[in-house]
Amino acid sequence: MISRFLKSREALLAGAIVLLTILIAIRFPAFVSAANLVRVFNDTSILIILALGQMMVILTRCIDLSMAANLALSGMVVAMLNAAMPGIPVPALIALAIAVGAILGAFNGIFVWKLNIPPIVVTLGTLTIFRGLVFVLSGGAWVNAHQMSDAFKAFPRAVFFGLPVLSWVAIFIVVLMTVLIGRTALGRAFYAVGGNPTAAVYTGIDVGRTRFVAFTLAGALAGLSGYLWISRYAVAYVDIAGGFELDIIAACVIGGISIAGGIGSVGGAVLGALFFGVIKNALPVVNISPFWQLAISGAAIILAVAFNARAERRRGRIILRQSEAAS
Amino acid sequence: MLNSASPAIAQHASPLATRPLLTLDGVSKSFPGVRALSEVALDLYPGTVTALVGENGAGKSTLVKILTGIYQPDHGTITLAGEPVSFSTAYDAARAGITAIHQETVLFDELSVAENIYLGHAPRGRFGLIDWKRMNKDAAALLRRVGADIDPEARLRGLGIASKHLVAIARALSVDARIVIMDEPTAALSHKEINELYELVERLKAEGKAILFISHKFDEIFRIADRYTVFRDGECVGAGLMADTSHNELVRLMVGRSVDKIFPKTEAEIGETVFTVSGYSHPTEFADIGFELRRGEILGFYGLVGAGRSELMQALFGITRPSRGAVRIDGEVAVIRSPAEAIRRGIVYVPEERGSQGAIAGLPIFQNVTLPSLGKTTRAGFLQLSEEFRLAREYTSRLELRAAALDRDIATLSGGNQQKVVIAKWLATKPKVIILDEPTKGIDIGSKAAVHEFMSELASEGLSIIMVSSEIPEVLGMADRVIVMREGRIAGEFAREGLDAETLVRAAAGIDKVQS
Amino acid sequence: QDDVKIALVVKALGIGFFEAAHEGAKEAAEELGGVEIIYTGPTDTTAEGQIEVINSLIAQNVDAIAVSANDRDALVPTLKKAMDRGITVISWDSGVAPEGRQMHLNPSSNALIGEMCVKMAAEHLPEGGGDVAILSASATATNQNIWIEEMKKVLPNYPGVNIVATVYGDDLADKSYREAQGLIQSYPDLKAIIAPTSVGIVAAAQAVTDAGKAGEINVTGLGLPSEMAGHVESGASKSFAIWNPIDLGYSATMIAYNLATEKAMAEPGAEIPMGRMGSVKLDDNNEGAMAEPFVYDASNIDDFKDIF
Amino acid sequence: MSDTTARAIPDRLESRWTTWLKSWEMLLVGVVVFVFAVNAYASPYFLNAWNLSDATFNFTEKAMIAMAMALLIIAGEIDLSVAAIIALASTLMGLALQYGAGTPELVMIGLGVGLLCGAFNGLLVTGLGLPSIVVTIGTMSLFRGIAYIILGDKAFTGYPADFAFFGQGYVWWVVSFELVLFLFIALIFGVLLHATYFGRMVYAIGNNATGALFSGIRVARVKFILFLLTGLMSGVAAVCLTSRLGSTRPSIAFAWELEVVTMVVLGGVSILGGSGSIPGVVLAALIMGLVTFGFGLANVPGIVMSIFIGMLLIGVIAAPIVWRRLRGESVG
Ligand SMILES: Nc1ncnc2c1ncn2[C@@H]1O[C@H](COP(=O)(O)OP(=O)(O)OP(=O)(O)O)[C@@H](O)[C@H]1O
Ligand SMILES: Nc1ncnc2c1ncn2[C@@H]1O[C@H](COP(=O)(O)OP(=O)(O)OP(=O)(O)O)[C@@H](O)[C@H]1O
Ligand SMILES: [Mg+2]
Ligand SMILES: [Mg+2]
Repeated sequence: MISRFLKSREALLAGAIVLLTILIAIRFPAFVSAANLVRVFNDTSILIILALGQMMVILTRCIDLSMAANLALSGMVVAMLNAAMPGIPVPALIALAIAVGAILGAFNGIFVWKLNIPPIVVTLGTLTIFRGLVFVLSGGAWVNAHQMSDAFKAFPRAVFFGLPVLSWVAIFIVVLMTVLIGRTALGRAFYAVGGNPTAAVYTGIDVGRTRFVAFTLAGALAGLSGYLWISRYAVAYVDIAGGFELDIIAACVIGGISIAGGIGSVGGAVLGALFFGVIKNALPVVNISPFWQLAISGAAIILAVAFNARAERRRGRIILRQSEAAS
Repeated sequence: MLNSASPAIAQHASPLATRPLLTLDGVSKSFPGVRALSEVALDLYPGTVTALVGENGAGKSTLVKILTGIYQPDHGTITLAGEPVSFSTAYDAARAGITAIHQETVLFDELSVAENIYLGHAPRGRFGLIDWKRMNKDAAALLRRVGADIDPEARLRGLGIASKHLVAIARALSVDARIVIMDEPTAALSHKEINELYELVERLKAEGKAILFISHKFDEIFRIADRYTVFRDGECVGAGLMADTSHNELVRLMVGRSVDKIFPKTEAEIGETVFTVSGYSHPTEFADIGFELRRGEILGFYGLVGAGRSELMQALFGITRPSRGAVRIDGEVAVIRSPAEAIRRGIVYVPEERGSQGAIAGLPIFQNVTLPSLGKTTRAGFLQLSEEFRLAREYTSRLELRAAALDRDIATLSGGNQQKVVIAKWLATKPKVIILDEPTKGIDIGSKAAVHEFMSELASEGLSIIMVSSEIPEVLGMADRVIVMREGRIAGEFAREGLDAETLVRAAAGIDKVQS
Repeated sequence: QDDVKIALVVKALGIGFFEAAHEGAKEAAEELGGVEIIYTGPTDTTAEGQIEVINSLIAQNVDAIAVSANDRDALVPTLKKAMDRGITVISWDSGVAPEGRQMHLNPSSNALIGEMCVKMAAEHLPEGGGDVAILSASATATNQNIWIEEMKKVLPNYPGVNIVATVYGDDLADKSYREAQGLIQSYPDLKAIIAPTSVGIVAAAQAVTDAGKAGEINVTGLGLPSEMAGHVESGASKSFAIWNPIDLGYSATMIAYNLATEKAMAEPGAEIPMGRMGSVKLDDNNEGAMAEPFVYDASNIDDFKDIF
Repeated sequence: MSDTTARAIPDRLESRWTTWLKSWEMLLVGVVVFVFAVNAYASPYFLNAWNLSDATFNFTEKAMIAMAMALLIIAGEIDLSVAAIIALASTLMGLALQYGAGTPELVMIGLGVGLLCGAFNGLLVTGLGLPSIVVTIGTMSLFRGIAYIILGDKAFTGYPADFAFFGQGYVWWVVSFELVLFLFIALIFGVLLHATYFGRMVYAIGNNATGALFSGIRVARVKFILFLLTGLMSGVAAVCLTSRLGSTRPSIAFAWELEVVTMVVLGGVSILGGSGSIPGVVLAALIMGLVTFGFGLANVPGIVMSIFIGMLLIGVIAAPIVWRRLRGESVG
């Protein structure tokens, strides 16, 4: 068990993150203070949630480019609703954000399921459509901090046992996903559908519907992230999380989730996101110009994918093994 | 028709059970361009092994897929224990108590052995969550039952093909089924594992399960089956008790004509050595391969599935690199690093996997034919369509291709006709040596004869042919000389005269040390 | 007689500041009569986007274009083309290089803005001064860089102000927030953050509040009263400044109108009337300043927060 | 004819003319005519030579890249780093400018950087066998990241006057150099894809890469060349765009990759590889240019146009499928 973990991608990635943190800590001990680590985790929470959503989709051999746009649209819907009717309780708004996100995700899923359109085309289209709808909905206007109710803004910030609710939500989602992916038929179906779609049919799994469910769940997580994002930064506008879809995919790739489907783990996605989080937060601290960040994450993606591909490279079946051993 | 072997008569004659557990009636299934099954009938009795025999492409696997809910029949009825049933997914069939070991291993490389066995019906624990511990334990028990020494927590990816097959068998047994279907379960197994499988079948029989057993191996059928049903070209042409039939009668039912006509081997004049392979080795797939091939000769390669024949041929064709060894063409040493180079040297390869390696679905027929010869049909890199059509017409008409037009997508053709296009594609390069890997695998009987006839014709025109085949009759019928491979090595070489099936099987399975 | 068509091209649609400028433009149009305002801009702050927009304005044969540029140089060729086709081109807020416009209207003089920022920070520093950091917008924004330069020029007059870092939030809320967090983290003695950008100042104030440092670290700079009201109330920001964007839009429109109808000429030394805002005097670069920035604090914020 | 046998198979079922009439390209021609007509009706400014000429600048640079991208996608790969290559090429051109490079050197550098970046992508994909979509998401960050490291908050300006010709010059009357260059590139790629050995290999690889390899095609080499071409076209676009803007910032051409891919897919190229045509992509570029320009004349914000483009993308791909469904044909 333990030795199996030590040999896994997750262990390697975890090691890389620890090493990176230690290196930073040598020069800036404050970086590893409990408070700062909590801050880094909190800052990465939304990326973790989104990466877990994207992971489900990628596991089924699909891809969702529209997650960030979905986040913006669901976020804008609840922000505007909150601004217009501050009386609506926050839990209802959170539920609404999740529902809107799920509907948008289902919209992607239905095209993939019923019309068999390649996911990349569908979500490339919905990426611009969702983003455009945010503009149409808001008329391009911002929803500012003072227009949001205090309860709306307070939720992700409230601290329990030393951690903000935002972090708790991420932890909750991680636990939920661990159970879903590891212990339910649906979770295992994601692996089956992505790993070998033909064999999945032989097993009685409806490939299209499983993909649809993955898109819907990913959409729901994007919706949740939409609320968390705007309440955390206390502002909503058309461009929020612009370009974030690629960060999400990058976190998955760094976390060892194979773009070809069927390979990946919750731990990998979380670590992939954390890797991003540490880098993003460390750069200003170690006084490297923020302009380096993009290049560093690019290099990390390339290294990660090259590394994972090497680990995945089929060892070839060895016909000669038995006879070699015999002689 | 031979439908006189109707359920009524069979039932009457059965000493084993009185009422069939499962009855199929008038079941038909068509694919674009192929009628895979037409109006077939089949009965399965509890505690009885029914053998389903028929040539490649007779529709056996299609029937299995219908019974397991993967395909839906175009029409016809399925009656299970007196109730009419219909399955829309594999899950429905499993719930009704039908389980199958499919011909192709349909498993998941990235998942663990235990999960491959239990995917879709994993044991549940608290809150309805999957109970991994119990799953691993149950899987271990099942694997012991099929006589496999495999760690249930291992990833499937690392297993060999035989082990994978055992996992597939374990998966079939993991469902509490009344009907167990086995589609060529022994094709990838070794002698010892085959015997264990036979014992398992006996046990299942004793438990009162109805078993449908599909196999091309006659000795096997006569050993374990109680009844038989024969398919030919998608039709049911006979059924009855094994005790009432003979080897010859089954063959006659299967083939529908006398056997030697299918392999129209004409004696070609065998000339000088064209192609020599010596000490050819690969780190993991094959070792110390050496043979010669002469002009006008058909050299057969026989072996069990997974013996490494395809790997060897692909290395000769430049797809993979050997670690050691040399190839001579017309006495000259040739280093072949890529298929392009092999083609230039006059060696071509008709691959086993027609769908993924041979035909390029999406391209029209004529473009498939001209693809490796484009150097000849282009001028300064520019395409000459009329020249391409001319070339395609020339070679496809030699093979008597049937198609609506040459600009149709090759995917619209039937399997046999696709194979003809693939062969035409290679002939158009005017090769010296042509390697045919399972040239008649999965193609219909008419095309099969055409391919065989054509092979003879090519040989008599002076072409040298290597024919990889797992079908003993084909090897015996067509080859001038046969090399048998086992576990990546040559296990024997035999001349045509006096060669029989038994010798080949023994050499392939390594039962006796056979001297060549 | 057709309406005079004046296009107000902004950095990006949806930004509160520019929406307010639009209001001012409409006010000017009403006052003038016979003026049609086209309010437009790209969706995100890119030069390419603005060029597309300007191309379609040229095609529509507008009479004047007043642009707040995303890129000082990249717009020049397109704007030159516009001028070649007889369209009056001015820049306002964020300028265009001289060859790409007839004149540029600064909201205020850069020197005044720079000094105001430092002064606001200095006023609320504890005895003996303290560390101050700058959170700028996109690193490429012309006006931001000029103001930062101006701030550095007046530093000798404010010995207590110790500038420790300049970071860039790219006018993105999340990036600015993270940069501000980084500042709070890396400089434990930080006493003030100057953010001369309306996006940055809000994000910084939010970051300070979330870090529990409201009242300890003073966030100041340039911001909109509507967006900053909450933070002034919470004490995260003691004071901040801005010119009135309504006035800015109004003035730009007035100038564009006067130039397009040839009621005035844009040349060094010229004085161009801007209705109720008086007139602007052009310097050697054909640039002029509208007015002094205006300081908002707890005493007056409530009067303005619902206006812009 | 001598080789006609009794059961001869005809070469073609329908004349090439009929095939063309039923093709995707005809559908796109229809859309072009429709959009053109609507624009002409809706705006008095539309039918004006200068305005139409200006409108072409909205798409020519992206369309140049789309030509190469079409081949790459037909071959079953994708390059999402094209916009980042523009940024890097433009930045290095600007850097060279600081060291006194003249127009010829600048052009050489722009094209050279494009080629190098393409080679880097190609090497990672064909040499290490990595999935191109992930590799190019990585290089997209890397290339643009390097541009940011070099430029930071600065900008390179002051390109020589004769350099402006590539992005701002006119060849004849309203016909811009960029438009002519684009048409020339389209012609080259059209011939390359549809009339040469190389093009045939591209289709074969896209339909079945293993099958192509088994047919003696050097798959890795062809794919590498396609990445090179895509890089080169990005370099060409970088020269044109830099010349048109007269300045370089690291955010140049931001998010263009998605527009380029949209153009290619709208042009009827299957994202799964194996089919598509250059005329289709040219028409798609025209449609996107006309739609943007038409909306622009009505002062509709760009983001609303993008909703329309997004719907167009999904709509044109879904329409034939829905149509076949409605007619009761099965879908593969
Ligand atoms: N999915 C499919 N699409 C098109 N044709 C098919 C499909 N599946 C099977 N066929 C065709 O149906 C016919 C029957 O195939 P089937 O696999 O049932 O044969 P089989 O009897 O199992 O042969 P073998 O002994 O080789 O396994 C063949 O001609 C085959 O090509
Ligand atoms: N361990 C394995 N895992 C997956 N596939 C395997 C494995 N072993 C063999 N195969 C597949 O089984 C088939 C037969 O293997 P191979 O071609 O090497 O042997 P062969 O002697 O040529 O057998 P055949 O008679 O099928 O041609 C191949 O398609 C190969 O991919
Ligand atoms: Mg079969
Ligand atoms: Mg084989």
